[in-house]
Amino acid sequence: MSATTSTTPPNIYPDLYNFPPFFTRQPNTTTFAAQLHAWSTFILTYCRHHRLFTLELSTALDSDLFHNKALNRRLKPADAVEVLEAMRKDGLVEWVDGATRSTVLVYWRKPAEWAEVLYRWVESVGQKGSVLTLWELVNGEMTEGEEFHGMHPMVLQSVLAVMVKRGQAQTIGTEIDEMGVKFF
Amino acid sequence: MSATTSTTPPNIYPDLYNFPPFFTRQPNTTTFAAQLHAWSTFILTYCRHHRLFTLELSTALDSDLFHNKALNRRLKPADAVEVLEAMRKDGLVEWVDGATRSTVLVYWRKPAEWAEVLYRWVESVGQKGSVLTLWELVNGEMTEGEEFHGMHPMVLQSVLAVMVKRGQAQTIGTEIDEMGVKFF
Amino acid sequence: MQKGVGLGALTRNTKASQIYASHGERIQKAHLEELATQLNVFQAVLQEFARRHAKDIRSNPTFRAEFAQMCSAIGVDPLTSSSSKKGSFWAEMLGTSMNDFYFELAVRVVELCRATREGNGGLIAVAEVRDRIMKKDERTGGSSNISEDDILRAVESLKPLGSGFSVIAIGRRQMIRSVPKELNTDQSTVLEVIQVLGFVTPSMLRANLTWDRARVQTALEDLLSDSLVWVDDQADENEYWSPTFISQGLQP
Amino acid sequence: MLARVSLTAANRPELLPDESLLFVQPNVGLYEGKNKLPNHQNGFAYLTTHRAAYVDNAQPRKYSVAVELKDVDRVEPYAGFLKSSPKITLHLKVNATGSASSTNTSNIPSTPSPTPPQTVTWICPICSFSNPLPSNHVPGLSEAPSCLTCGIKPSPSILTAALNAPPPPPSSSTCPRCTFHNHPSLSSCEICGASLISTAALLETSKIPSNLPPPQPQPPVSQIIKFSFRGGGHGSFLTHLRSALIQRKWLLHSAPPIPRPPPPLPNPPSHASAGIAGLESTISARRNTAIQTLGSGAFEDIDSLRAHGKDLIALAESFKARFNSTPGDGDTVSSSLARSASDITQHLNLISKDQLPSGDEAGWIDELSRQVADFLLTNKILQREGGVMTLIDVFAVLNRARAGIDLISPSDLKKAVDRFSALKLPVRCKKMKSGLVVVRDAGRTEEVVARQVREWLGWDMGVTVRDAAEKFGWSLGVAQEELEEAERRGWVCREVGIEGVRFWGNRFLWRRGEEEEEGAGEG
Repeated sequence: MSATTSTTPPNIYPDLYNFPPFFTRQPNTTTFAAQLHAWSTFILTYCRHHRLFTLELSTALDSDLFHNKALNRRLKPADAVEVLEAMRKDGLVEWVDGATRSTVLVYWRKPAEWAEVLYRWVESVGQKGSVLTLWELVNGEMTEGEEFHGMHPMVLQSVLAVMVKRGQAQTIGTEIDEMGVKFF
Repeated sequence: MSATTSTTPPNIYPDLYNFPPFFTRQPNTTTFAAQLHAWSTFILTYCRHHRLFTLELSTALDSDLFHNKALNRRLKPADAVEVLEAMRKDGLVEWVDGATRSTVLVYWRKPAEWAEVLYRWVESVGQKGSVLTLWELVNGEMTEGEEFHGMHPMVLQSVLAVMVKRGQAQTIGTEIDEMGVKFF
Repeated sequence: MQKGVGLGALTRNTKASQIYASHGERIQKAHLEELATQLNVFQAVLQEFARRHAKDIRSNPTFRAEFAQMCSAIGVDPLTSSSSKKGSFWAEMLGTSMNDFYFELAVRVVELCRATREGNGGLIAVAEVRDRIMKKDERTGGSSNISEDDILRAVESLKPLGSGFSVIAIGRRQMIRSVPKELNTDQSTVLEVIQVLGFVTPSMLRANLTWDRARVQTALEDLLSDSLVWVDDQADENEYWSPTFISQGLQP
Repeated sequence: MLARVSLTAANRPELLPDESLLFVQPNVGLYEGKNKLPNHQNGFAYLTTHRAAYVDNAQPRKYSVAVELKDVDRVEPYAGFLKSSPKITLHLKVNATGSASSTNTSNIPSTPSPTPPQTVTWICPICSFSNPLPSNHVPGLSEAPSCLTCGIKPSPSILTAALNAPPPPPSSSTCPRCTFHNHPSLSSCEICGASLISTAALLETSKIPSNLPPPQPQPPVSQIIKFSFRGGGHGSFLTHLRSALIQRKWLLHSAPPIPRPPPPLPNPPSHASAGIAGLESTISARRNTAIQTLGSGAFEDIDSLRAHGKDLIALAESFKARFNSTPGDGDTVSSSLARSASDITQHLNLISKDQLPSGDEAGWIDELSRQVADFLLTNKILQREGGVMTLIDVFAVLNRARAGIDLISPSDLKKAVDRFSALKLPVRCKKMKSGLVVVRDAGRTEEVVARQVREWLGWDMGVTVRDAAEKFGWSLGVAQEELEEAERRGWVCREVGIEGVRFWGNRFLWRRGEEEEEGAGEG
């Protein structure tokens, strides 16, 4: 997924975005299934475009993701939670805190895919065998401009878990902010 | 049918009342026949319990007779008319006005049975040979507490017609509100 | 598609008729022979033309419609079997360009209807089907030029496969119905009213159609239950929108 | 030399990885040498790039055999004469017969034992020519072979006498190449030095006490397989066969086949395209006649043709209208138009109902029917769709798989699926009560499916069409149909609300315990 935005900004808003009933939870099960699918795709595209690894529900509800100012229509909080809950079941999002359900990690790209991107980067910069702290990995200058720069630590965790399973890396330490990782 | 209410109020709602398809006109003929029968029994039981001689369709459609609020399911107006029409063919109900079909007389007790109840009352209070106005008969204090108290005038008419045929009574006058009846 | 216009139908009628009134016969016969030869000539012309202009037939929608009409007028039904076993030049020639074109289009229409069925309840405007297929072609580099008539002909060609796809008119718009369930009259009337603004409210219906409250509610509930409309409850009165307006984008 | 053929679910030859089907021809019979092969007289001939196979109509599983094209030495067509139908004779290579017979033992079901064919000779009473008795001749069962020189069939007694006459002792081993009778103990021929080992090896087996008659020396005559075409089509079969023999695709076969899933069904040739060459020749021939008839106005572009076309359509329409309106159309008049009409359709060779060339169309539809069955079964498409698909979806999937070349028309597909039961294929096409036409596994009747739905619903579960589609793997259209089928049987009832339609176990007709035992499902 080339992160570079092409000349004309790709229209990330689906046709449905300008269709007022899109913001009302449809009573009919079949229609609701189509609505759910449309919202799920839209949320992923929106986050990918804005490179958002997490969505904080309350702010999102006012952002143009869930609120179409032109039509003066917004998705109700309860309905937004229902959409995100459905996406969680499909493994597309993850509640940061299952209880509060206030913020969600958005896997607009699967951890497995991220693992490949990361591994390709490690090879390209020859960091094999060296140890890096998680912080450095996603916020250090050397990863400036990389796609995974600014990745949310929890997302990074699940990505590294995949790499560990594949034997491409080994995490060191337990405290989340001092953890390091050694790539092979 | 003993009209006396037993200690716990009898459950007049059939178990089908909580079965959502009960409120949908069934396309399968055999199933629909069973559905019709169930509705017919329920309407008679409901009216008998509430001692309703007439059913005004529009109000009934919002009452718990045709609208199960818990299930948020209601019988469609057209389907209710179809049920009542079927009951009319079985002589269980009568449209007050065949054209508008807005209100229906409910014979939760056959006119013939009412005739016997009335006749037994006339004998018990020794009113044989005396003349009573129809109004007196169903609204006067003396018939307070009797089953037929508050009977709808049209229902009373058909009951008296049965008694005249049996030679148990003779109606006097023609205007419905000043009509009188002489019992033998 | 043999609507009885073609020669197949001609042969069937002729068997049933009796001897022609004598004085007109000679002229009739002459005229007839002249027509027969003309038909032969014309058929050869069509054949030669079809061979040389296969690409144009495929790309030019207006001519394709006329070509199909010409074929059916002289008894050639472009959509009949393209089994073309004995290598007859015509069926083969047509087989490769026209027939395949309509069958391929029919396949894409079937797939599109199936994909959008959940969102529109199996009722989609022919114009929308055309736009979506054309947009998809542009995206994949193709530059197909498809007319609404082609889409109708493609749906028509599905007839032998049993009920399922039919074309119905809602107001002036041709719609494709990909679900066997018919619409009742109230549903169609309401859908027609919706076409004006894209949505409708109960009060609008009561005003325009002078229906009572119960009838309006039943009609709208029927439409909802068949997933033919979406409801918007954030306006002051519930608005019922038709999905056909999704793809057209509502900004002025 | 005739190897058994493994068949797909729809009784069509299973193709090797890089083998592709070239031509299929119905009602064909097989001859081995001069004599008809019993049980191989009515079937389909399948010509592929590697083999010429015969699949019997009556019992495909038992009587389907094939000749490897690499064994074919030369091909000899015979155009047929009076009663005898046209044939194509395949002369198999001599050494091939040896190797062929040793590699895939010729296990024509009728031959009693797999030993190499030993020739018993019978002497024809009329011309006293000693004819070789075919190895698979079973006295009494197969008809008597006719004499090679005078063509008269001997009486069965002569044949039986020849069979049980004591075969001559192995006086000498004739050399397979120069037929010189060498001394039995020699290992190679004195004259041409050809190895006699194959016969020598046979000699050893003779030591094993077995009731087999002592083996005869290997005759040098080459094996002959004849395809007899009783339904025509031998012309195109021949051209395909010749081109296959030239291209020799089987040589690539020797390369180790890369293990990959069986290739999607090879795009079956439409019978018409007798090779690109064939197409070119018909087009050019056609072109000349067209130009001559056109004479002057050869139309160059669209508009002129359209102009001409318009008034001609009007002409045809008006004439037809007038034609119908005038009651007294003369027989002679109408018949001549009918004739010209039929000429045109004849010329255009379009299938119109009354002129259906019976043989070929049926053959094509049967073949298409088998292809569709194979397509749905081998690629597990039907299985993935829960065993039931709407015919419209079959049309879409089938033609999508053919990627736009030589698509199957809806009317052809309908004819093909209607042939499923007649061809005893494991799929069925059924028009449901609602009018929806579905294709489904043969075993899966409505009764079976409706019962499954009822058991799944049980007593107090309401399901939507989507739930059913997910549960049984059906498409939405099929799920709706199956639920409505169960409803028609009175086992299921429906709840309609703005949420949509939900189906429930039918409590109107069944009490809670009742539906377990098999109450009669009326409705």
